[in-house]
Amino acid sequence: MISYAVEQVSTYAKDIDFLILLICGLVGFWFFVAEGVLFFLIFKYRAKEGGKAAYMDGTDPKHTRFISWPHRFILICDVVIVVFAVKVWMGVKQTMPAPDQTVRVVAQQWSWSFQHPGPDNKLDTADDIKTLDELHVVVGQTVQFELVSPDVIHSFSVPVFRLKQDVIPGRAIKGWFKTTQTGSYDIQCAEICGIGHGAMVARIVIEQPERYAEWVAANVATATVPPAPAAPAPAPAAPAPK
Amino acid sequence: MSFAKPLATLRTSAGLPTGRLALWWLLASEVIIFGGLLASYVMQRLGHPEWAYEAEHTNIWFGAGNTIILLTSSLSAVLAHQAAQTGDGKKAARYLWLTIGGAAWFIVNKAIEWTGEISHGFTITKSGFWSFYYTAAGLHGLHVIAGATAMAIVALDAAKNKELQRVEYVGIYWHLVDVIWIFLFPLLYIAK
Amino acid sequence: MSTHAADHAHAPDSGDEHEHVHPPSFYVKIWAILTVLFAISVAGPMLGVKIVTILTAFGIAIAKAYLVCAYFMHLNIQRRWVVYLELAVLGMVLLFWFGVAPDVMKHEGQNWENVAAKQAVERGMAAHAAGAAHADAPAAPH
Amino acid sequence: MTTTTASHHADAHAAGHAHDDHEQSFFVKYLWSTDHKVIGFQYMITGLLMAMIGGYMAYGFRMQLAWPGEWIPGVGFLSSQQYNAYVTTHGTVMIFWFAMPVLIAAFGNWLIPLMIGCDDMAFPRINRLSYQVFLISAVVLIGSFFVDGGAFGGAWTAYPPLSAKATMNLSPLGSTMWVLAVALEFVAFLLGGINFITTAMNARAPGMKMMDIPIVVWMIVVASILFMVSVGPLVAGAAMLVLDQQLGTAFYDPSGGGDPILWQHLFWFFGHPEVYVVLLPAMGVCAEIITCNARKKFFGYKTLLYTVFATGIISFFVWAHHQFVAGIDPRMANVFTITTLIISIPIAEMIFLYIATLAGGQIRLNVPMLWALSFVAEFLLGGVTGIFLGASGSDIYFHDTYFVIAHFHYTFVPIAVIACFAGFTHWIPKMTGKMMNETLGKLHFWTTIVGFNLVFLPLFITGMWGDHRRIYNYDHFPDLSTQALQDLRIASTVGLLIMIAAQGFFVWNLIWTWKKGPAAGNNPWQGTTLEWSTTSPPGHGNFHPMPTVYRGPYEYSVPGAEADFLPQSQPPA
Repeated sequence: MISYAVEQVSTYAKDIDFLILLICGLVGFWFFVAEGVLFFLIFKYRAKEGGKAAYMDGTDPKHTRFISWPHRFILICDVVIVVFAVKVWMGVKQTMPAPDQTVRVVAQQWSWSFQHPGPDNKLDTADDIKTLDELHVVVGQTVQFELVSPDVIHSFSVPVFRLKQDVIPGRAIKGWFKTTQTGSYDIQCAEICGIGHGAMVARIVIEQPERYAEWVAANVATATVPPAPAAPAPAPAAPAPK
Repeated sequence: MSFAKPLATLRTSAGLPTGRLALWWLLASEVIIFGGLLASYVMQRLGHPEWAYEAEHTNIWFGAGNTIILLTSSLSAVLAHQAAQTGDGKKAARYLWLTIGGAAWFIVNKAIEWTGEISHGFTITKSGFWSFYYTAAGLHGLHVIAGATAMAIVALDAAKNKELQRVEYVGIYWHLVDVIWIFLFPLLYIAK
Repeated sequence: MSTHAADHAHAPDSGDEHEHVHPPSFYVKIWAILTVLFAISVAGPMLGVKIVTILTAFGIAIAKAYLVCAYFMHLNIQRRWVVYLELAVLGMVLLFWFGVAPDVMKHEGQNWENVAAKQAVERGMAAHAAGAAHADAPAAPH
Repeated sequence: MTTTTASHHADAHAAGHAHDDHEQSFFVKYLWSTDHKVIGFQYMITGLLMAMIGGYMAYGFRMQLAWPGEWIPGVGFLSSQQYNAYVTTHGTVMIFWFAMPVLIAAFGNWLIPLMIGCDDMAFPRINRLSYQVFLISAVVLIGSFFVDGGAFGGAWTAYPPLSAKATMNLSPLGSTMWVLAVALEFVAFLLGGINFITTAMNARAPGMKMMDIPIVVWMIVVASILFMVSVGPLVAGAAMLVLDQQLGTAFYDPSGGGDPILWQHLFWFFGHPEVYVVLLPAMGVCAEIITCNARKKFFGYKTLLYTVFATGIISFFVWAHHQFVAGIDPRMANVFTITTLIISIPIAEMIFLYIATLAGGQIRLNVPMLWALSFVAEFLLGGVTGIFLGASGSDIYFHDTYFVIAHFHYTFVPIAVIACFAGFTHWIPKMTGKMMNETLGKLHFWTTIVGFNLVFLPLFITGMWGDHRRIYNYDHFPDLSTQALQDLRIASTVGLLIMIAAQGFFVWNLIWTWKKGPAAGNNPWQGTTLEWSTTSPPGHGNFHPMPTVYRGPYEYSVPGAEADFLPQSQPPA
């Protein structure tokens, strides 16, 4: 349904799509049943010359069972949805698989900057590669990201991953994804962040390991100035721009 | 402007006078306004141990003095109600004016206290504690002023033996202002 | 026009306290109790024991609030649902507290960390330590 | 029964005052009145005017989305700052200045005193004050468009630090005026709400027991209670936000030790019950219309009340489902998923009861009934799509996409527009004494419904395909600037143009009704509730003499009775 227009590029994309499809089936069934009954009743009981309406107050079990039984089924549907929703949620947001690579995502008004770990695959070292509006990852690797913002709330949204997480200034929020195919896709800001919100877009470039290595090699030479202290600063994510 | 009370005001299907009924609902909304503010304060306070050092700079004696003023003014408010119950509007009005005096004294105390604190650099922007301190106490102070104004209006009527049931209503409102302070006092002054 | 008269006309179903006119001395007694409680709440922290401070400050605040609500506001002879109404509203405040505290009171949780708040705490503690080293240290905060 | 005698005593007491203010000037009669019917009209007219403003905003930004960057007739070029301001104001206006005043305040003012059989609200002057404060709040909001920096553009949720710092939202005055306007509006509705609750509790006609109160009155009262209990923390929060904006405190500013998440909680603790605050009166309005036009008792009056109470209580436990991906602890999301799906149970029960009420009826498809039935039909779609958003797993994808927009417009348009027109067409004969035109009414109904579905059905699809909210130009997003998506956006805009044009029929109908509407008579719909037993329009004091209630509110088609309806105030034979 969604994959028709938006590819599934992360490992959990198909879980989320399945959950959506499941909910769609369950609530779709109830929706069409309810609408069907509604229109049928409107048609069947339209006013007729000399007709008289029934007098019932809705306490007779003969009548209320038409409501109470569907109601129990709805309860069961709810339980099914909760179970699957929580399962998907825990898989996406509450687990943290061991990462192959860690990146830092800085969302600011109104662009994205990304801090790649560089050749040594460690963040906050001298060979980090910082890019603007372009995130490079290796296909098939588990990437852990850390979201920080120096100004207002943004939201890190990658539709092809089915992933979304708000970036809260002052907080460092972690998440993960594991890509399944190469390509280049949108990263969008999904939380209003000021006048440039409508243009706050970046691209994620998912590459084969060789291409990624080439990219790293080409960029590490021109990498930005090394961060001042070798020891990790108490908070690299320090928000407060003075 | 003459205003004839409609029948709707006089009916009592729920079993208590309309004014008092509305007042309980008003109190409920006040409780949740202050409740939301104080809940926000308490959770931040528990998360920020350094606020305790800021709280040391509050003057417990001003807080204590204001507590005793409000407790006593609550007594005079309830005595006004008692007088109104016995139909003595003049006495009720006198007690109400006494309560208003308490409110005025409270505000004067507050003004002196805040002037001192602000002049020592403890302004509303100094830290989170002071922001909450001024916001909570300020919101409470607005209620003190509003309550005193309402009492003045009621006292003028009560002195002419009119609308005596209102003496009870402003009294209840005043007790709420008192109760809020009873919680603000330990939250802002004592807990350090 | 006197509504008061109308009120009295159907006093039987308009709350009961019209039949419970306490003498002024009753209220003065309550006030005296309140004053004593108040004195304890101010004296409590002077012992400098944290648990005593918490108990005297907030336990006594609740006791005082109960006395004022019950006897000054006459909630003790008010219709019961009024008491339940106010308690339900307090319950909502608690609900709010428990819903929000995991995010705001705590400075870290699953996969997130409130860096700014931790820094603020550190800054505040450091500033205090520096200040305490300067002047004669006041009694350690509880 | 002492209450009855007491009330009769009071009735006699007030009778002398019923007619002491004749010969009023225009100002006193229409702008300074304490009469609940006039205040109801004030709220209704102000609400509809504000809806026009909100609709104009919608027109502006939908045109921009369909044809980005082009000159828009009647608006001009829309900058991204203006676009944000339009989006923000549209949301704020439609909820706080259209849905609430029309559904709670206008219908509450019109119906509560009439339906419970008394002459006015319990506190007429507070009622007037409430409207005046509301009017000021509307003026402040509109005024924010004309100050330096323009209107606030940080979305109706106003998440700080964007809303708190002028350096970030670039509207130093507009943002503060927005908060003040919203806070004033809250004050107005707190005053109004306490008035509604007190009136319905205390001012009922003799003989009207709790279970004889018409459903719409119950609903407005429960909605007022929900509003009152939920809005408190946000009132405090708004004060804190203004201090952040103007004095530079740091309640929500992380660099000063504050926490932006706190506002989100304060806001949604109010924001979610707010949905039910406007939903319940709308459902009440439709319940009245459906029972009357199906000529049938409501199916399960008490069951409905229980589901309403259950909904009201559970609605306080679900707020954080708006924040699943907004930075709350992920463990909390599981709790809120469960509570959110629980709330579907009473809501589904409510809808079932409405549908069941139709079974065995004699359904008259007049204009109010068409609106009321379409409310149920359309709201169903809004309701079921909410499950996608309440379930945490799928909300990761759907959060802040156009799917959300389509979902909540399928709840809010039935609530604010459809139920508003349902109630308006049902009760305007009572309030003005004139019948509206059925043909124009049906034209208005069908064009509006077609337009409405054309606006929002495509948005479900664009949302599923990844369109995010509050973006003024999708050309910047390579994945979103496809022709298929753009066609859907254009379809949606065309739908909006149809929906706006459809309101021409409504205006035409109003003018027709005003000029040559036939007299309505006391009871044009053969209703049973008390308002139909007095004159149309009701005079000052509403009832002469005051009614006494003998039976429940929906005694239609009672076996053995002559007419197919038994008014509440008709003494037993």
